[in-house]
Amino acid sequence: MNRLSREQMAARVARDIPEGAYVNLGIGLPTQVANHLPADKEIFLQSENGLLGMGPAPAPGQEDPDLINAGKQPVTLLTGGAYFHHADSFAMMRGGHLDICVLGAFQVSQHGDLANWSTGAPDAIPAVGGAMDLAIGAKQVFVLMELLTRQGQSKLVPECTYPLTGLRCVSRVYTDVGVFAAGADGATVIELVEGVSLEQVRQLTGLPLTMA
Amino acid sequence: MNRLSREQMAARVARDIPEGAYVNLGIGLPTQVANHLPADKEIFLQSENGLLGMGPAPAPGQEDPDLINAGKQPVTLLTGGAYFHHADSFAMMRGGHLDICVLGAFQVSQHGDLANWSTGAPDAIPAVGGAMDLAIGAKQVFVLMELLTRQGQSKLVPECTYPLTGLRCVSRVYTDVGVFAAGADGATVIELVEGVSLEQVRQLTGLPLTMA
Amino acid sequence: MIDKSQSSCATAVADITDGATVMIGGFGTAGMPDELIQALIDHGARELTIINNNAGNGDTGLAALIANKRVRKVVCSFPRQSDSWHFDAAYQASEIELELVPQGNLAARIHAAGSGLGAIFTPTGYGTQLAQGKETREINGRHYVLEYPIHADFALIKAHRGDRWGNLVYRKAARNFGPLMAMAARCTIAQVGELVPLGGLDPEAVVTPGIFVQRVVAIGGCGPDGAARTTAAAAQGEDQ
Amino acid sequence: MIDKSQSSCATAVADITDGATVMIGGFGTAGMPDELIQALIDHGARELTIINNNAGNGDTGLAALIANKRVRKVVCSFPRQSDSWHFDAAYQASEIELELVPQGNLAARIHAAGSGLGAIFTPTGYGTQLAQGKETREINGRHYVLEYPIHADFALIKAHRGDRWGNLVYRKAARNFGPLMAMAARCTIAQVGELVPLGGLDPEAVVTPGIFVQRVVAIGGCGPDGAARTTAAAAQGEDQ
Repeated sequence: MNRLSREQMAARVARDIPEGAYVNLGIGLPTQVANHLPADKEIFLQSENGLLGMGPAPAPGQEDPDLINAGKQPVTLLTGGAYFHHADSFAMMRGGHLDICVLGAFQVSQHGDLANWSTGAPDAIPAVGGAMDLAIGAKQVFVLMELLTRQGQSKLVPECTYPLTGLRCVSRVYTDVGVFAAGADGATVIELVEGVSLEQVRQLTGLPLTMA
Repeated sequence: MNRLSREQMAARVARDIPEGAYVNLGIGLPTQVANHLPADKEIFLQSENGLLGMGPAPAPGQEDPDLINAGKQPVTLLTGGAYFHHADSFAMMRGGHLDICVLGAFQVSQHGDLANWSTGAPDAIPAVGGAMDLAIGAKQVFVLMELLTRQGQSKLVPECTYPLTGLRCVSRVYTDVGVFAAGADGATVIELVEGVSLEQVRQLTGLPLTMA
Repeated sequence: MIDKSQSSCATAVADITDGATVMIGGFGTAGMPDELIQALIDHGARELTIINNNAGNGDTGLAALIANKRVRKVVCSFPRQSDSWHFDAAYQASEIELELVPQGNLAARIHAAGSGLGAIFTPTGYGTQLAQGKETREINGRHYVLEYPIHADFALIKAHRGDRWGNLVYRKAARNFGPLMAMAARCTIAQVGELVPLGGLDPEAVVTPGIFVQRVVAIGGCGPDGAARTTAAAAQGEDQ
Repeated sequence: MIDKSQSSCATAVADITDGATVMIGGFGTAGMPDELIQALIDHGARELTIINNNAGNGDTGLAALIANKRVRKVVCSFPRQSDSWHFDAAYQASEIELELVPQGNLAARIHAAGSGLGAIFTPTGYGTQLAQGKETREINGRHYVLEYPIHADFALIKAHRGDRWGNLVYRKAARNFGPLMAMAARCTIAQVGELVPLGGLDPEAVVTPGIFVQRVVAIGGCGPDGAARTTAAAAQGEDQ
């Protein structure tokens, strides 16, 4: 079956981010979405640790330990950006001021429940960071993930079995085989990668998917 | 009976404000306390509208409409002062960061209840401003008022009859005849103006006052 | 390119509808966005709910809005002033509704709205008339009143300088409620004394980041010519 | 004259007792007050409850405090990192307690403490394990969890510049939790890269006004000589 590379997945999400959007990109693959945003459009990246107007990684040797992103990687600030403290930063999220956040996930339910902070393994050290705030705060929550685990199980599920990050919060799921919408009436298919059939994703997910 | 002038009353309160104190002075007579603070001590005046390190009135012609105090009178900012927004300003009060506020009052109960925002007159337009925040927020609330109304009634009372500003919040009452402490066990006399007797203030107030 | 600057105050307020809830910045006249308010008067929206610390001073700004009978209700902490005659008259004539809120609760409720909180237990007002009928709770030996966020459809605020992304800095005590209201309104319109090029504001000193501001109008543009005033630098290439 | 500057980090942290609750600024290593933490390690206080976004990185700062077994409990949002080995070991050995708080709740609860709120209804965490057993409420169709303020005995924070009244400005993303923690602790101790004379900070750009800061120490003073570093101007008369 035809599948998008991780690079292509990131580029696909980037296509759906309009000019002027205030966007938070989660740690990991979502961070790579920034590399695919069109250079001729102004899109505002927010970082939970107090940046708005976050720019790309600095040139080698130009790293500043005080200028990092949520993943603690060195970044830059665009001309016109601003710094602020954590209460203001999370007010942006929780107060509904962000247009879009892009998050990774362990599981997304057909109704938009998100599980992305814990696998529930008994001896694991839990860590949540800003995931729960982003999940419930942004106007639209996009999940970016491979549809299947390495073991071949669908991560788009009827109900999440992993500990939840937020309830009914995900609007779209961007995967390597297609883009899905989640919602009260269940998941639908927005688009499929060329060569992937509706029947295939129904079988992979076990969900009664229809085209949106 | 010997009585302090309003000027002397303001000066008396000023004597009890130690160096380094963060202080908010209410509108009216309390504002005049600033004129009596010792010039050789650093005392930090806070104004509810977003000033810390408020200085004296500007020289004539130097007024700035953007630099006013809570009473909307022109003021200055000391070197080392700062501006901030209303949430931060009231966090200073409500979060217990102010050492002292000095407020006027219609009535103070022997237990420290304060009534200073409304006489309850049915046709009056109510206005409260920051009085309730100051009353419950500052570590010490000093009231500065004449002991008696123009009609000769004590404003230090067994129980307030006017609408309350705050419960059990006043620690000291500075008046034209003496200084009183209020508290759970009732009011006591801290000092009396020379020539005023304990018996006299007992009669004026109708309270079983004792020396503190 | 994202340019939030507006050609005039009239354009900036054009979609404020009758019955809208409008926050207006300012403490007395400091920080009051007079030109935006005048544009709102000219625009004609009625039955407004206004949130401001006061209820107008003198004959301009919010006072003029009230005098023109555009205000159904005022939410404020301190309406009664020596020069609040327009509000006083409307109130005494029962033409205007008043919700009196202690100033710190006003600030905290606006901040709560901007920050996404559902409600806050605040210490102010407990045991007073202004908390009557409200839920209370004792927490760690102190008494609190449950207060709800105050949201608005629009915020009209005044800042000192702004850029086309909506970043703002204020001037002295004119800052007051501006940064809070910007967070709490669906659409925040800022009048600025000067529109500066992108990068003209120190990123360490920006008080209101652009995410909280939808429209910026330079007050020069509210004068007779109707054109927005910008610095010469802004008119030139700012991204050089 | 009020001078909050301290001669050394050791002096600044000398009264932190065993069992104290200590907020430590920083997001990862940005804004982490390493020199103050080292002074706290040297000082010897034990059984500390630490509030920080993380649980230490590498072998210095908070990680060193944990490695030295001074920490009874960590309240944080994101302990698990590639270089959090000292926390990981202590946690796996059940030598340290963890209270995991979503980052926005952490910020809001610290802010609530500094602002005098009794509790807040926050949207984050509703329906998740991290809200288990907590009071919830539906307000205007949204679900919220009741969360309580987080206070501390001390806050150790890092700022860029400060003055003798305790006014602070920060540097870039090293600001993060510093301004909030300064509000929420009984005693806030700020290490600054530079102690500037009064007036050396723009009053429009002060991020933490001095009322929230009890002690300031220039980090030059935490070096081998033990003397606080100040600018030449600060050493001269600043009130001229």
